[in-house]
Order: sequence, then structure tokens, then C-alpha cells
Amino acid sequence: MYNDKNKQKIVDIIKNAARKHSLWVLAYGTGCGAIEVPATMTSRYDAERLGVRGAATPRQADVLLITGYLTVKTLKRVIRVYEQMQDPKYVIGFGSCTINGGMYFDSYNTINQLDLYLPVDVYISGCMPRPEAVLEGFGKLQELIGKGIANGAQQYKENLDFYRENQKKVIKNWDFQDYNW
Amino acid sequence: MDIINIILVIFFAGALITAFAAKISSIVQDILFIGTILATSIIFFLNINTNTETIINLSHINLTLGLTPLSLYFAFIVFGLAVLAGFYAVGQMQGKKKKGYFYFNYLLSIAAMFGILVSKDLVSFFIFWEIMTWSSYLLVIYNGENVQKTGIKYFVLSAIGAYSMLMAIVIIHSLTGSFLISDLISGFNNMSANMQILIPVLLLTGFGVKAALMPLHIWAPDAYSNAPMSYTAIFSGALSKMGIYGMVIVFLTLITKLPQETLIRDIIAWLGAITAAISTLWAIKQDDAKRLLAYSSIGQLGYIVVGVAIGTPLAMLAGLFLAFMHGVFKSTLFMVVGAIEKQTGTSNLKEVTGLIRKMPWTFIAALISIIALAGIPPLGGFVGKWMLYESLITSNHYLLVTLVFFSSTAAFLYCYKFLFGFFLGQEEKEWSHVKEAPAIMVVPMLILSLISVVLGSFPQLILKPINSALSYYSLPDTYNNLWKESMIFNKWGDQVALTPIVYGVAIVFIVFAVFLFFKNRKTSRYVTTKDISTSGEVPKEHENLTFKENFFQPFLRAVEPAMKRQMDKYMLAFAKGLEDLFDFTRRIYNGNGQTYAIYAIIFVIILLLLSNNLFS
Amino acid sequence: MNILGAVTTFLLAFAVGMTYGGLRRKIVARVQNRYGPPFYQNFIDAFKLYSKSTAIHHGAMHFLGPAFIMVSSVVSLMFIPVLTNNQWFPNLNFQGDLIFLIYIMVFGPLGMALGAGQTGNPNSAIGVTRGLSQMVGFEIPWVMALIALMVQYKTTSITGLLDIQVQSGHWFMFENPFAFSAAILASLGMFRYSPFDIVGAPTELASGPMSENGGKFLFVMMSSGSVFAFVKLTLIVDLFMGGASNLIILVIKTFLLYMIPVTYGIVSPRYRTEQSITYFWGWPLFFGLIAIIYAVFF
Amino acid sequence: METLLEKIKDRVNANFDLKDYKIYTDLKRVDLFFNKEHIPSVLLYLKEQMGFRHLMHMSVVDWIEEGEFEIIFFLWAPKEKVKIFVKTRIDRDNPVMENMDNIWPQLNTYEREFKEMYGIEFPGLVAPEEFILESWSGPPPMRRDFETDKYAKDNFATRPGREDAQDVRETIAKRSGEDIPDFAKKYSR
Repeated sequence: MYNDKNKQKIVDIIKNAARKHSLWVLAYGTGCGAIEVPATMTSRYDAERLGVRGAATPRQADVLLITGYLTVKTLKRVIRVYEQMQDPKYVIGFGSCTINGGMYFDSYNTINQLDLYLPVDVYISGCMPRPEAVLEGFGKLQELIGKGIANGAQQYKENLDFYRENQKKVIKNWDFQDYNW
Repeated sequence: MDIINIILVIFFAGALITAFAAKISSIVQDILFIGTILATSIIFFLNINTNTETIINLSHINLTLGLTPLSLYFAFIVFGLAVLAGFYAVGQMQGKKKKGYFYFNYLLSIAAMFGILVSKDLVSFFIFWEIMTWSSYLLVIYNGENVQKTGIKYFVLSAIGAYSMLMAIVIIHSLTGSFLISDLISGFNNMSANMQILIPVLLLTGFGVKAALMPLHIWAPDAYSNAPMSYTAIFSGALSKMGIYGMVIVFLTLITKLPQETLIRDIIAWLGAITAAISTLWAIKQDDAKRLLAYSSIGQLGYIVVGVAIGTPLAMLAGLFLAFMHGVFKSTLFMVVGAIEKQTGTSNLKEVTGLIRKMPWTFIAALISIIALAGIPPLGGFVGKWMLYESLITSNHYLLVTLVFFSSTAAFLYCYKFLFGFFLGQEEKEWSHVKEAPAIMVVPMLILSLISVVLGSFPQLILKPINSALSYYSLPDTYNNLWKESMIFNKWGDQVALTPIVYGVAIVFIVFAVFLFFKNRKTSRYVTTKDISTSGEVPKEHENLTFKENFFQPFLRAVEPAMKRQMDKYMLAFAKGLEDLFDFTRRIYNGNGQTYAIYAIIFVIILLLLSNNLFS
Repeated sequence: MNILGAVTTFLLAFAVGMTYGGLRRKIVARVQNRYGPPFYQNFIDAFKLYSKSTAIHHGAMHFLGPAFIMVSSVVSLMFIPVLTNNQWFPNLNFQGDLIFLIYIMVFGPLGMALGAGQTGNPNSAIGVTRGLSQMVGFEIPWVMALIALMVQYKTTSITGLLDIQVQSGHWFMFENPFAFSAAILASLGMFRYSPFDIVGAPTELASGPMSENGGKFLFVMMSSGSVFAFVKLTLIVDLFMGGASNLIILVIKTFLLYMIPVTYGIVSPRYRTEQSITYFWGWPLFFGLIAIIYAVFF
Repeated sequence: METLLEKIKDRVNANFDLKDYKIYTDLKRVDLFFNKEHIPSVLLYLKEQMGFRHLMHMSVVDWIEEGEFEIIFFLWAPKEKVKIFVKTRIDRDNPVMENMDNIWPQLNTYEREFKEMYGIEFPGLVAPEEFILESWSGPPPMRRDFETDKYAKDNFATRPGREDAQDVRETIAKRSGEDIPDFAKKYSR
């Protein structure tokens, strides 16, 4: 799964160079973290200068930005959205809720660890992470893409049954069709 | 015995035999029906001869029959559509009741149209005109639903037309002493001035009814949508062209001799343009595909009337070309609606969705015809539209061309409504069982849409006979100065060369289609229309993701003032006023349609009074 | 026509349109007191979209819709003279005239409509109906402006109108200012920037007709949009501003022209749909009428 | 104000048998305690006759020690600007409360919530689908005897090393060899 820069072909290097500078973000504003995204996009910390801009629908998006805790109900939607996105696609876990549940670590309905259910490329810790931290996270993602090692989607495809098992363990009413890429 | 009589005899005999062949078997009936049409059209196309005249001698009236180049051109439309729609009708009438009734009236109206085209004197013209009206009337009330509403409207307005035409004929005979059209044309100069006004106005009233001109169009939507679709293809494609045919003759022969020529021309042209605009807006409002197409054909006839009324050579070319094109694509669309109605049982745009994968061939026919209707290059509709606009611009009708352009741009809206409503959009479970229509119905559609594709790049096929028809009525020869092989010019010498356009469009389209399609064919797979970005929600079966209600509502809100008043309501109000005025008639006549009938008679009387008081 | 010239014209139009789009993003950012993306951001986005995988499709029209749009842009590009001396890019300039151009330019929205229709997304259908309604709105003053020019100079061919300007040295924007203002106001609607961005209304329709199109579909739509912007600008330059004898002048003129919808869009919010239809039947229609009257009587 | 609240209490008392009441003059509020079976008639009376047209809120308190649920309706009279808290107790083991969303339609929402969160049965409650907890298996989570920590540990895997979501400051303090000040100690677990 891991392929470093000298394993990449030339065309991959060019493509990754383009991808890292145009990240279309689908911000899934589930938690309180959604309030930090406008601050990141607008005039004070202008994320568009890094090529980061919002996307309207999953079909057009590259990055799935999961801001904050995920209840079981929202996790289902997030998984569907992620599987509707087209390759190459990346996931950014945003805030400590996605890392270990954060302040909801013992809640009866929120998952604690996002990377059991979706392949997370970059975690941004903090509660809440300030826009500087968010930009730092985007910079990290760009660096990984440039190296060609931000291949969470590939990882998701390769051990899909692992992820499916975890997802189905949490989501009892599993009623949507299988992945489409 | 002459060829024309043979054709007519075959028609009438075939009609009678087909009507009574139901006793034997239904298949025999179909075979007889097809056989009659095929035999007549083959005989016609095999020995076309424009300089023979046959005289049928009634007691002391001679019916003179013969072909002119113009009637030959219209006969092409009639026979071509008759054959194709005939095959389609056999497919569509499978398992329907009253087949004999349908076939009889169908053949009778075809025969009547042919008779109109070949009649060189007014008596036979009138006789055939009435036969055509009655046969089509019987088919309008074919399914027996709300006959009162639709049939009476059609009957009364046809009666208006017939009365005024009869009056015109009587006046002409009293003035010239002959029924021959040629005598009318020759003797028209030495008539009195008010007769010179009256006769064309009466004739145009008669023709305007069939051509669904603005004040006389109220019958068309109901009639078109109530007749069986296989006949509506003829009705809108060919029968309405009879009105155009008469108008062309009147404009070419009578109006040109008048001092008030430009005034009458402008009035009729503006009537046509207003007809086009208003009926386009109404077509956008409709939810039933039949009514949508009915209003749209009124609009298209409006363009044709504009072209014919302006009457410059280019405008005549445009009008006649559009007449042919309208016959082609509009009958295709009516056939499409008929096929969909046969397969799904309804023609309501709100109910049927997502048939594109179920009925692909029908979709292809519908798409091509819609593109032709919208007048988008490189299909045939564009040629007619181009010539119409150029003729209007070069003959200084600037506001008229703007109005026509508005209506033809607004036409995109109902075009898209038609396509989206039937074929695109969500694929619902309700229609998952639908199959493609039988081949006998699909093939005529595809043939017709192929014609409109071919005419887009080779318009000379049609422009040549139009040219000969026009030169027969002593218009200047348009070859080489208005069109040349596949190039069309306007008066100022600006040109459109159609062949390179077709090549260019084809090349670019193929390149990008290949770029998109054949690169992704293997990697990508089809997903259902439920699998769309619904912000993560998984749509359930009962969830409605179809957008059908209030299609184009913002646009209709924007144009609401134009659609407030309806000619239909005015006529009803006028009839109501007559009811109150002549109170005693309420004992004799009662019911809505009858008051229409009074209105008809009163209308004609008023015309008479006007003619005697104002002009003399 | 020679294929090489056609391809050159296409590439030129693509590059110029993309660059203008990037500059627009930069300008909007600066107005909003942001730093903004680099001016070549659109090229990066386009290449990224091209390199994305297209895993799913919704059927045949979903593939053919973008191709229809591209046909409209490229063919209309082939028919307008890019430079005044037609030896340079004489693709199909003499084969068609303005009426034809008006019609081939509305081919794109119909293709977009078909492509968006098959995806079955209700947002797409709503966006399409809005777009077609708005098209009916702005086509009227646009056509009136063109008719004014045609009747004033007794020709309907673009090259003819261009040559008249070149020989007389007078630009039609001064000869018939009403027609120019009507055309400019109509072009505001053609560019579909705010306040007329009701079609792909972001945050309201989820980018409307292209909401189901990612990857190559979106790439083709984006590039055809850029080419189409170039076509519109060059057409107005040819008709009203005396064309351009070389590329520098062309770029200057088109950029100045392009700034009108951009600046108007920055300072104004979005209209409701029927507002953005009836907008064009107010002053623009009036200017069009005045233009025709002026052309006929003066 | 005192008199107004008293009057309200007396008027209610005259019509229904009031178990207990409490008057907060400064809060302009009366608490009325009833038996469960009187609640619908009381609410209807208060709404129709005494002008408490606005239902502000409905709430449930889990008195696990008494083995009872307390159900509270918060009413508000717009004219007199007076609150009434109508309180009742129901049995905790088979919690059944009457469905009253025909008095205030918005009660439907509250009742659906309490049905899921406390397992209180509302006979005849129209609930089209799950309200908050999709496909919930397990005890109602808002009861006090529901160990949310254990449930979370069973169902949602926690990240190794962070099982007890311990205070990060202690780790940091240990790592950098400094100690946490006293005012901070009492916040740390």
C-alpha cells in the first residue's frame, strides 16, 4: 500500500502535483467544528490561496472534512457520502472527537475512533482546532499527496471487509447498496 | 379515365370496403387499409403529371380536376404522411374498437385532401373541403369523450369557415359567371374595390380556421388532443396544411393585385406571430403531452402563416419549407406520444418518467424531432427558421421578427418539458415493466426523423419543388440567388453553407463523445437514478425525487400578464351575451354549443352587413 | 478549413478563458480582502478534474450531454472571426451568419439540460428550468441589438459587420450606443455570474445541472464554459468594438469587456428567478427598441 | 402577584383534587402536583379556561430512589405572564402515560423523544419512524441505571492507551517534570 516518491511514475508525480494544489472540500458539518470552517475559508485565513475551495456535491469533492463527533446516525450518512466520492479522495478527521471521542468518549451514541470506519489521511487534533491548525492540517495533507502516500481510498478498497465489519457492528440497520467506484 | 379519378375511386371504394371488412377479419381490414393507401400513393408517385385536366360533368356544373406544381408539393406531404401514419395506425389500432369507423374516416379524409389539392374549380374545392371537415370531425369525436366540449367547437368554427367560403364562392360566381379558379384570378382585376377586399377576407377566414389562425384557433387544442394520435399526426401534419395551401393561393394570386396589399399582409403576419407567441406560452403551461403538442402546432402554423403572409420569395420559401418540416417533426412527436400512451396507458407528463432506457428508439425519434422543432442546426428545422428570420429582417419587419424570435426561444421550454417529462428524470418502479413499442410503430417515426436529419444538410431536395411551385405563380426564380445546392442566401447576399456546418458539428461531437465515452466505458458502471447526492440520506422506495410539479413556474409567473386573457373565454362571453340578447332563442336553443352555432350565423350576417354598408 | 488552425483557435480560446476565470477568482478574492488563488488556479483544477476517475454514470445522455455543450462552444468559436485579418484563423467565418450563431449558441444549454436530466437529480432539473427561462429572458434584448446592427448596415454576416467597422474606422458601440448597451446588459445574463447565477446557485441548488458530474464530465463542462466565455467576448468585440488586428489588442479589449460582468457580479447579490427573467424585459428591452428605432430612422 | 397565584391555585383546586402545590412569587410561578389520571383534564382546563395556551416544554425526571418518573409540563399564560408547572409521578417499572398530542400537537415530538430515551409508553402515539436513536438495541439511555460508560466501551472501540479518557494535563506535566497547581488539581480526575 505504501509507495514512496521514488516508486512513483512521472505521470503520478505530475498528477499529484496538480491534486495537492486543488483540494475541493466537502465539509460535513456534523459537530461544533463546522463553525471553524467559515473562518478558515473567509478573508482572515484565506484557504483558497492554497487551492482549497468548497465543493457542492460528493461527486465533485476530493476531501471529506469531518468536523467533530459522529453519532451512529450521522456516521451512516458520512459513509454513504464517502463512497459517492470519486477517486482520488481523502478524509480529514477534524477535532479530538474523531480521534478518541473527545468529550463524548463515554456517550451512548457517538463513535470514538473514526479510522475504524473510514480511512483517515490526516487528523487535526484540538477541541476546537483553530483555523491555523486547520491550515496546518491541509498543508500536511498536501505534503502527503505530493509524496504519493495519501492513499486512504486504496487502503479502504483493499481491506474493505474490515471496514464493513466495523461499520455494520455499529450501524444496525444497514440498508444501502454496496460501494460504487 | 384519368389518373386522378382512378385514385379518388380507389380511395372511396377502399374506404367503403375497409369499413365493412370487419365482418371478415381484423387482419383483412388492416391489409385492405394499407393496401388502399399504398396503391393510391404508388399510382400517384408513378405518373405525376401537372398538365392534365379531367372534367367531371355534373348536371350543368363541370368539376375540373388537375394538378399544379403547388398542389403537387402539398400532395407529397399528404401522401408521405398518409403512408407512414397508416402503417403506424395499424400498429396503434391493434385491439381497439371501432376500427372500421377509424379506417373509413382516415381514408376519406386523405381522399378529401387529395381532392382539395387537385380541384381547379371552387365547387369541387368546397365539396372536398366539406368531406375533409366531416371526416376529421368524426375522428375528433372518435373516443366519445366530452364530445359536447370539443366536437361542437370544431364543428362550429369549421362551419364559420365553410359559410364564409361558400359566400365567397357565390359572390365570385355572380361576378365572374364561372367557378374556375383561373377565371377568378383573371377576372379579379375588374371587380369593384370592396369586392376585391371582401373576397380575400372571406376566403382567408375559411382557410384561417383550418390553419388555426389567432381568433379562430380555439378548436385546435381539444380537437388535436382528442383524436387518435395516429390520425392527429395527419391532422396536424397534413390537414392543417390545407389551410396554408389555400392561403398561399390567395396571397399569390389575389392579394398581390390589391392596392392595400401591404396592410393585409401585415395584419395577417401579425396575427400569425401573435398566435405563435400566445400558443407557445400556453404550451409551456400544459401538463398533458397531447395538449402541449397541440398548442405547439398552433404556434408552428403561426410561423408558417407569417412566412406566407409576408410573401417575399424568401418568405414564401421559408413558409413552405416550414410547412413540410412541421409535417415531418410534429407528426413524429404525435406518434411518439401515441406510442408512449399505448405502452404506459397515459400521456400525462407528470406521471410518466424515465423511459429513456425502456424505449430507446422512441427516445431517439423524439430527440431528433425536438431538435428539429427547436430549429437548432444542423437539422431541418433550422433551415426554415433561418429563411424566415432573414426574410423578415430583409423586408423590414423588425418588431415582427423579435416577436417570432421570442416565441421560438420560448419553444425550448416546452421542448425540454416534453423530453424530460417522458424520457429523463427518475426511473420509477411503476414504469419498470414498460417495453419498446412494436416495430410497425417505431419504424415510421425513425423514417420521419431521418428525413428531418437529411433535410438539414440537403434542403435542395425540398427547395426545388417549392421553387417550381412558386415560379408557376410567376414569382421570380429563387435558384442561385436565394439557394444553391446546400447553401441558402438572403437578399443581402449573406449565406449559410449547411454542409460544412454539418461536418463541423459531427466532427466535434464525435471527438468529445469518444473522449468522454470510450475512455470510461470499461471503468465506469451504470448506477440507478436513486444513487444521487442526497446529502448522505439513503432515498427510500416511496420517497419522491421527481421534479414535475410547477415546471417553469417562475417563467410563467414572469409572463402571467400575457396569459390572463383567453380568446376562448371571449368567444364564450360573446355567445353568452347573444344568449341574453335574444332571449327567445333560449327556448329554441339551449346548451353551450348551440349558442356557438348562433354566434356562427350572426358572425356571417355581420360580415354581410359590413360588406354591403361599409364598402358600397 | 484546416484542422490545424481550428485546433490552434480552440487552444487559444481555452487558455484565454481559463486565465480570465482565474483572474476573476483573484479579483473577487481581493475585493473580499483575501489573498486569493493564483491566476493559473483554473488550469490546476481542470487538470485535476481530468485526472480524477469516473467510476459511475447515469446512462447515455449523461455522457452525451457534455459533448453537446462542447459542440455548441467549439462550433460557435469556429464561426466568429478571432482577428480582423481573416488569414490567421479563417475557420468557418464565411459559412454562417449571426442568426446561425444565435441558434448554435443555444445548443449548449439544451445539451446541458439533457445531460443533467438523465442524472435524475431534482436539483439539476430545477437548475435547468431556471437556465432555460433565463435564456428566454436575455435572448430578446440580445437579438434586438443584433437586429439593430443588421438593419443599420444591411448585412447579417459577422465578417461583413467587422469589415465595415475596419474600413470606416468607426466602432458600432459609438455608431449605435443603444444597441451596445442592450447587448452588454444581455451579456450580463449570458455570463451567469451573480446576480444572475440562479442556474448553479451554490448553497441553494448544490451547483444545479452539474451536481452529478464529477471528474471528466466536469472537466469538459468547465473547459467548454471557458471557451464559451471567450466566444461571447470576442463576438461582442467583433460586433461593437471594431475587432482586433492582433492578439494583444484582442486580449486587452476582451479583458476590459470581461470586467463589466465581473464587477457587476461582485457588488450585487443573487436575484430571484422571475426577477432575473423580467430584469431583461425592463431597461435592456427598452434599449433594444431604441436601438432598432435609431437604426431605422437615423 | 401573590393573590393572583393564589387565585389560580384555588381555582384549580376547586375543580380538581390537588395533591400538593408550591408557589414561587418571585418567579411568578405555581407548581401543581396531581395524580396521573387527572393530567389530561387539568391540561385541557388550563389551556381552554384559564388562558395557559402555551406549552413551553415537557420534561421527565428519573427519581430512581422512589422508583418513579416525574413528568412535568411547563405552561405559560401570555396575558398574565404566569408560569404553571404541572407535575405528576408515574411508576418506573411499567411507565405508561396518556398520549396528549391532541391538546398540544407539539407534545407529539416530546413524547416520541421520551419514548426512546426513557422507555415511557404513550398508548396511541403516532410515531412514523425512529426519532433520534436509529435501530437502538439496549436499555433506554436516559435512565439513571443505564451505564453509558460500559455501553460505550462495549459498542464503540476506544483508541488503545486512551481507554480512560484521562486528563491530558497530567501526562504533559509528568513528561515535562512539573506539577499541576492546586487550583487545577481539583478539576483533574
